[in-house]
Amino acid sequence: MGQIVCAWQAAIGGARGLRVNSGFARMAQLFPQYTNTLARIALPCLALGFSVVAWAVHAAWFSSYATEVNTPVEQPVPFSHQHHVAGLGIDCRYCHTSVETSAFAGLPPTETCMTCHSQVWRDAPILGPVRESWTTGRRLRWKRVHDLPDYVYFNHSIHVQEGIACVSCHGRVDRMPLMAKQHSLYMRWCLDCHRAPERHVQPMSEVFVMRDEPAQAAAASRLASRGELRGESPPIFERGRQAVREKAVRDTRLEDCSICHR
Amino acid sequence: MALTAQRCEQVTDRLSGLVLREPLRRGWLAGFALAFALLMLLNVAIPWLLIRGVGIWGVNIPVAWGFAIVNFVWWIGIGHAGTFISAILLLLHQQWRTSINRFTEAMTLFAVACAGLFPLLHLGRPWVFYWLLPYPDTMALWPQWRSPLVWDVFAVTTYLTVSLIFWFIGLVPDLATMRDRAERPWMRVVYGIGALGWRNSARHWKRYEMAYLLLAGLATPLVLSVHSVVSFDFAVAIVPGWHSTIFPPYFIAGAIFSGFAMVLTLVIPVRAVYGLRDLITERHLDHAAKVMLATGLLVALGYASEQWMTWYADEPYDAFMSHNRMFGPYWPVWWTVMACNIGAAQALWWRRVRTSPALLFAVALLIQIGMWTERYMIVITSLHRDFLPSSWGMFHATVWDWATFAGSLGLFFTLLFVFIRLLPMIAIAEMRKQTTEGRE
Amino acid sequence: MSTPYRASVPTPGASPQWRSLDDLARLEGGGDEFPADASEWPDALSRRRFLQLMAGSLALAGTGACTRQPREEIVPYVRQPEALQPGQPLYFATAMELGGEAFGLLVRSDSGRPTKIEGNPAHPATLGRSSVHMQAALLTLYDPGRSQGLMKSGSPATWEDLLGTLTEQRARWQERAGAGLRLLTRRIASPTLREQIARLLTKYPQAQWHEHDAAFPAPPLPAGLRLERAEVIVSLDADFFGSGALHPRAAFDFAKRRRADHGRLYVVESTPSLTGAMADHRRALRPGELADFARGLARAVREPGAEADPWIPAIARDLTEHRGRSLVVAGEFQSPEVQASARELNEALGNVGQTIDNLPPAPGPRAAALPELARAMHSGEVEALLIFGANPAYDSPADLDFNAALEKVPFTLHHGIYFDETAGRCAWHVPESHFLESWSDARALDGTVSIVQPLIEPLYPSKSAHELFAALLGELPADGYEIVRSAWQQRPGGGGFESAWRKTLHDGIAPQTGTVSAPPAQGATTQIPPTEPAAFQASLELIIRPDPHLLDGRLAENAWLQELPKPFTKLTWGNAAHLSPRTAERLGLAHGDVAELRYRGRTVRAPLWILPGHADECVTIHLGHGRNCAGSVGSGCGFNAFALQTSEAPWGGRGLEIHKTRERHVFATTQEHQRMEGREPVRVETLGKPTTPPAEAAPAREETLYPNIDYGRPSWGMVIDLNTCIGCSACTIACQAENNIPVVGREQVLRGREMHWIRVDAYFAGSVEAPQLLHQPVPCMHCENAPCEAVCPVAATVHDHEGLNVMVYNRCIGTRYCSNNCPYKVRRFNFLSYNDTHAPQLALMRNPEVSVRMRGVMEKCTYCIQRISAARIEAEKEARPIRDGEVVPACAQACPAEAITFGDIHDPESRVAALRQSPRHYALLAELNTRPHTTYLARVRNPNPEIA
Amino acid sequence: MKGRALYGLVAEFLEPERLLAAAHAARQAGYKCTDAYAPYPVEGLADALGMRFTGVPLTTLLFGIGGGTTGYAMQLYSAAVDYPLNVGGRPLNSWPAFVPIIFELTVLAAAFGAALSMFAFNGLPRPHHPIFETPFFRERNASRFYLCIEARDRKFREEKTRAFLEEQAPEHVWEVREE
Repeated sequence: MGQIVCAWQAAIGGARGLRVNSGFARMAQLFPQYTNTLARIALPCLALGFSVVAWAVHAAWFSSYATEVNTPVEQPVPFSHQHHVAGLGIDCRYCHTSVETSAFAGLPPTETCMTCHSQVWRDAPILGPVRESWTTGRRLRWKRVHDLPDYVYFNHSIHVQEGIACVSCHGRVDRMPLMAKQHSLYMRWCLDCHRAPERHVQPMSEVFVMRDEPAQAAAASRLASRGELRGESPPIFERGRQAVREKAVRDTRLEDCSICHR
Repeated sequence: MALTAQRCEQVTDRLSGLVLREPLRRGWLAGFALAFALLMLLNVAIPWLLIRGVGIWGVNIPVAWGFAIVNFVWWIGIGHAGTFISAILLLLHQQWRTSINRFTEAMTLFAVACAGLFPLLHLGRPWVFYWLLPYPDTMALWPQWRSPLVWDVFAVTTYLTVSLIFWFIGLVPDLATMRDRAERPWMRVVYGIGALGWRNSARHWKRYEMAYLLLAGLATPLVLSVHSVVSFDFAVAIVPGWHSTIFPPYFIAGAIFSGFAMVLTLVIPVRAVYGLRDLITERHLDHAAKVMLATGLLVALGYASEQWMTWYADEPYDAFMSHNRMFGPYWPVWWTVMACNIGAAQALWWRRVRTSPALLFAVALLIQIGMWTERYMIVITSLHRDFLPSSWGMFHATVWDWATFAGSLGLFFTLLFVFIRLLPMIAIAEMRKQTTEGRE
Repeated sequence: MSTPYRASVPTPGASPQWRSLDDLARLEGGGDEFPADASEWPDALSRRRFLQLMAGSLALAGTGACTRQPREEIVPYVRQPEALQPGQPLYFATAMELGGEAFGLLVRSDSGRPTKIEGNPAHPATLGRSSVHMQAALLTLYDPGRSQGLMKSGSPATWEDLLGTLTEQRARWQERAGAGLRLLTRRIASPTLREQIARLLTKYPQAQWHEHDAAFPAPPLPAGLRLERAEVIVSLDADFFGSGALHPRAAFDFAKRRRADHGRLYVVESTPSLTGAMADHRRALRPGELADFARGLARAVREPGAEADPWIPAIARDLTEHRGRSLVVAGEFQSPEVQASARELNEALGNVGQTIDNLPPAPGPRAAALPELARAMHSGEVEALLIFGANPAYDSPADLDFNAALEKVPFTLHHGIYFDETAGRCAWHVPESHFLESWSDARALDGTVSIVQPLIEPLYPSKSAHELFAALLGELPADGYEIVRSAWQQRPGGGGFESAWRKTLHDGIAPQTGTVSAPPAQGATTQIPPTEPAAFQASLELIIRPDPHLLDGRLAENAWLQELPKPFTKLTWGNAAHLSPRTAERLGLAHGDVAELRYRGRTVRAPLWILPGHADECVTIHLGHGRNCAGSVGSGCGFNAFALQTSEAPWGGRGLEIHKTRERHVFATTQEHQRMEGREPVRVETLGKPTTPPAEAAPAREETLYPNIDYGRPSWGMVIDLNTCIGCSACTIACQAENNIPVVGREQVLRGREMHWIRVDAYFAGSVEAPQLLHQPVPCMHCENAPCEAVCPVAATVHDHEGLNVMVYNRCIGTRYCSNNCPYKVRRFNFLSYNDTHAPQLALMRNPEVSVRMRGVMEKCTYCIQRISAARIEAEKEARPIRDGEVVPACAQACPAEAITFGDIHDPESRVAALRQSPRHYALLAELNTRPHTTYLARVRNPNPEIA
Repeated sequence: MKGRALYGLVAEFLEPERLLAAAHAARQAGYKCTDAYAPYPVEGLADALGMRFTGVPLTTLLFGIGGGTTGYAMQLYSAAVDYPLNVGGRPLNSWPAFVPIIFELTVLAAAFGAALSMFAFNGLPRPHHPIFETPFFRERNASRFYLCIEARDRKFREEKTRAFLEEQAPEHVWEVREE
């Protein structure tokens, strides 16, 4: 071993430019025993390391940090869907008026808030901004929670018309004190549904109802997430498929680029 | 002392000496400085390109591909000689390859590296180049496998990787020799790591030769495939002057043609400077020149058959295209190509030319210019006048086009100069074998 | 001059077609194929550069995807306007005025921002069609170069300051009864404004009103014409498609007749014009000869006899055979004599009231002309000059020396949308509100009146002409809305005013107005034209015309129009002196030479453009260029033709000399080569003759190695009728407005990087002396076997199930392979960041339904897929198929001649399907078997057997 | 040097023929755990030592086949199954267009197979090895020829083996000890 130590010292010395005596220079073993083990495990380690890094990047991409799933967003007014939807049982369309007719679901004007809050919680401090907006006429500035890239053209009205329930994308809003994304909104996620609408499409009566995605859809997405049942369609989808037929969804087109991108 | 050991000792000592004992020559320094300056030019051109966009080049509609693709094809072509020499000539038992294969393999690697640069740079959005690779992305999308550009990605990376493996395996025994002969311990450690503990064991040698032979067998179709795939970029398209079935063979011939030209332009000065005239002899130059002549004639055949097909098919667009190449606004390009690639190459019929380094050097240079211009002809003069006269246009190269090209030359030569300093440019072990067995 | 095309490449089997020479001119200009001038050097690190640098370094980090975009905000209303629904556009009827005529518009508003202009179907002047000028008006609204504040002698001032000064001025005018008070306007179409002027003139009797409109010496031609009724039309240099402003109505009516029984059009003109290109027989004559021709024609119709010119008796016979169904039109730039001959002919042929109406003049006072004003100013009689909209400092004849005269006027006020040459020389400048920002009204030439209603609050502290006038008169109300409204209240109108007002606003036209035909104007004074001085007899003739797009320069700041290729030459960002090949050869001039034009003692330097089909021995130059005070866009491109204009002969005359200089000019043109090279992209057939079989017929559908993919319904397709397309480029601008297409500037056009998704190709066929002028709009062909798709490495361009060739910008990595492989070269690439993302105004202008493309991605015509999606969604909501005609792309919607038809080619009932059955139907480059969904109908000629 | 386990006896030759002969002899004498060292691959030396097959070609073949199949599977799945897109009317499974990538992946995998198996079967990388303890081995292994009979050989007897080696007329016979 001692020999090795001075081999390295010499190596450093050599690096400093000292010339070392040739007797030493011709020392028998250049590398100590353990370097064999090192060398042997080096290659597998390299391969392993690479795959670990790749996996990590991939995981990060789909992590809730990147997708911001379940991370509530600070709002000027801490509006609670839980209270208004679950508590008071207000229908989605009361505030999101254009959801059935326009691409944009619509955010309520201050007026809408004031219809009630001119009567109830008249001087609750948290409603200060609302009252201020009402009196000054200055608009409220809400933070976007579901923000698609600008090159994606999502249209609420058609999805509602075809029987995609609010919960399918926005989750159980009625359990959210502060609004938070429920899905990554990645293209891959959109395609999951566009490739098999019958897993999510429901009769109109269900669309605005705040209950967990119907059993078949949940089951389906579970199966789908495990990459099973592409194409084939067990009976649990019958209801959905019927709805699809009624709605005449042209599912051949749902995978077209032009459906979302222009 | 017995002959074999003595010869081996001489060869080994001399060749390893080229790296271990060679002083820093002024010629080397000058060359390196020049190459490095050009490399710095590339260092300016690339950031500016990324900041402003490909618009800083002369490309436009209709000529949407410009220098980037010309240079890409040119470099890839040059990258062919190395593998050709080390793989195909190995299978053909051409002893003379031994003196130059290591050097030309290195050349191949660097040329392919330069080539690989351009397709990336010429993208409109280079920062998303990885969309060309298949991986599970958030968009659930894949590359479009029917596009020759995807084939390029695979072909070039494969070619680079395989050449690298081939080159490295060739190096291992020599690295061992360097390890054992280097004076400075730290150098011995460094070479030692590269040598992977090679100890000249007979059993190792056997597997080694087997693997080397297999790699040669693999590299041979590969080298032929790479330029075929590159030629598909054009042959698969419908542009008159691109859409041609003879492109693959004609591109491969051209590649080896220009590759050997580059080999000679490099080897002739090197053998002079490092006094290797006895190892890289007139005989080697002669052989290389003969290969050049042969491939040159193949290229000429390519041109000829292109013309003949145009005439025979009587396809109006092609007819116009070939006429336009000769007499259109870009006529100088076509005539330069003919003069250099067909004209200059004919000088190689004379042994005098083939064996005189100076003349050969000149011819090789001309051929390289000719082959670059040929790619210019194929890419630009085909695009600038295609189907609808209303969309015809012209291409004007900009300063940045030239800067990037010069920069790539800088990259190439910088790598080459470094290689000459750090690694044995002639395969020592193979020379040992040849000097001892070669004489029987 | 002819040497270059003699030396040019002869094509195997080329029909006697030949080429324009700009590519050779470029070669000569650029020398070899690597000219230094094409180099691209870094310029100073401007803010924009810096941002790009940031973007670049991001790119370097390769973190295009890793960076999280900043959190967006949603800002709802406090009180939401009813009718307005976020995400759904609204449409409002309004009108714009040009050359004293009203053009009714329908404007789309996206969340309070006007984003697209269309014609109003109810309006007689537009009939729902539109023109380049109507489309481009949108950019003017958002143009960052607009005048943004009130100025007093070059420094900012307030409206109150002005009011103060005006009260003083009023006092002075009062005591002198308005003596020395002069008013200068362009042609005015607003009744309310005319009333205000009338009030001013009654209040100050001595005051005088002058009218100066360099682009519209007379009202736009077509208003009185009934082209759809005319079977034989003779145009004496009358460009009723393109004179002054392109007139949608003319093209519309003409196309109607063409579709019906084609009819026959003779055009005799000096400079190739859009109208000339549509002619069945076109004759290029210099203005002098043209007058003789007109005289001869009139004579031949009066008493048929021997004529030197074989054309004359033939045309005369054709005319007399179609009494009451024929029409002779003289150009508004022609001498009174030619006008007279035309009038005489129409009366003789009994066309008046049949194919041509005499329109009643607008009510109210008459205005005097500019020369009188200039004289008065020079003689110091003028104390106060109020200029409304006009820009005489630039667009007045040189001999008036208006600028010097302006010095002599103590009080000058300029009201205009730009701070232009005149504004800079006036004491006061008041920014004018754009018509989309202000209330007004406008009268079409047939009397139809529309209300001009704003769609957006003024972007800058600007005033409408009405408001400024109210201030001048010290009247109330001072607010534009009140002014217009009260003016309308005073007019006689049946029923309750409120309902009528609302209805007018909604429909865009006032009920019971318009189509009032006046009695034939009798005894029109045929005055003898000024005889040319003997000195000029032998010399060249100069022809001065307004620019087809920039008019008299009032639109020079509109980048869309600057970059819109001019007819035939496809020239952008500048003008040229046009002359015929033969004349150029005689004078030893080459295309691209810069020459000195000397005309009656004045001189300009102009680059020469050798234009086939131009009359010999005369030179045409266009006004509207060479402005030096037109902002970053308009300043300093082209030369100023007003320098040669004289008030006695404003539209040119004899006495021109050309002196070649050593200098050469490289034109920024979008089409360098105009010979068809025997490839027949445009097919021409002769009426009645059996259709000529195409050179290479398209392979049969089963001739393919690929599976025949059966596109269901709808499968979108487009048919373009080359027989009615007049080549006006309205489609190009409409597309640019609808699809957020950027302008790239002269330097980039020179590099061949223009971005227009639909271009209008121009070809010259036939002999050099009398070429046939052909147009061809070329959008994406949406090929079924698209060559572009197969070569894209990332599937950024693929087919969808509706037969569209879709381009996914956000997937594109910019290899540009698709463009190389596109035989039609309709793909456009963002070589640099062309979209100005920094001017907030332009952000307002953009169509929210279309992605704004970033640097490094390919783009192309999408068939206005945003409109298709909208229609699809509506249809699916109602669970019905999309109706034929429900989807109308911007180009088709704008096309004044309805030459573009769009629809489902697999729907046997649809109009496109029907057109695809026509014997004239053909596909461009069909022999490549790309199976395009955009196809064409061949051009048809109806020659007079007696001629040719 | 004493007190360390004996690794083997090493005979040093100047000529390949001698080594070859010695190797044959050793084999005749029934020595199994032998190895030879030569500055370059000497024809038939490994066979003389009784080396049967290398295993490299087979691995290469398997890797190659593997690469090719993955190549085709990947393209077929992504283009025809996972996201079928109509690309210019081409068939979803445009196998002719898939050939280039299949080929490239075959070659790539095979090349890795050849290289990796060569190193793996050779037990490389192995920077430390007793043979380096042979005196002057480093100076001479690039020019001289060695035959090593390892101590772990069942027939290895130090004196007898040394005697046997001496019979082969080497330059030297070294005894090499493990570290």
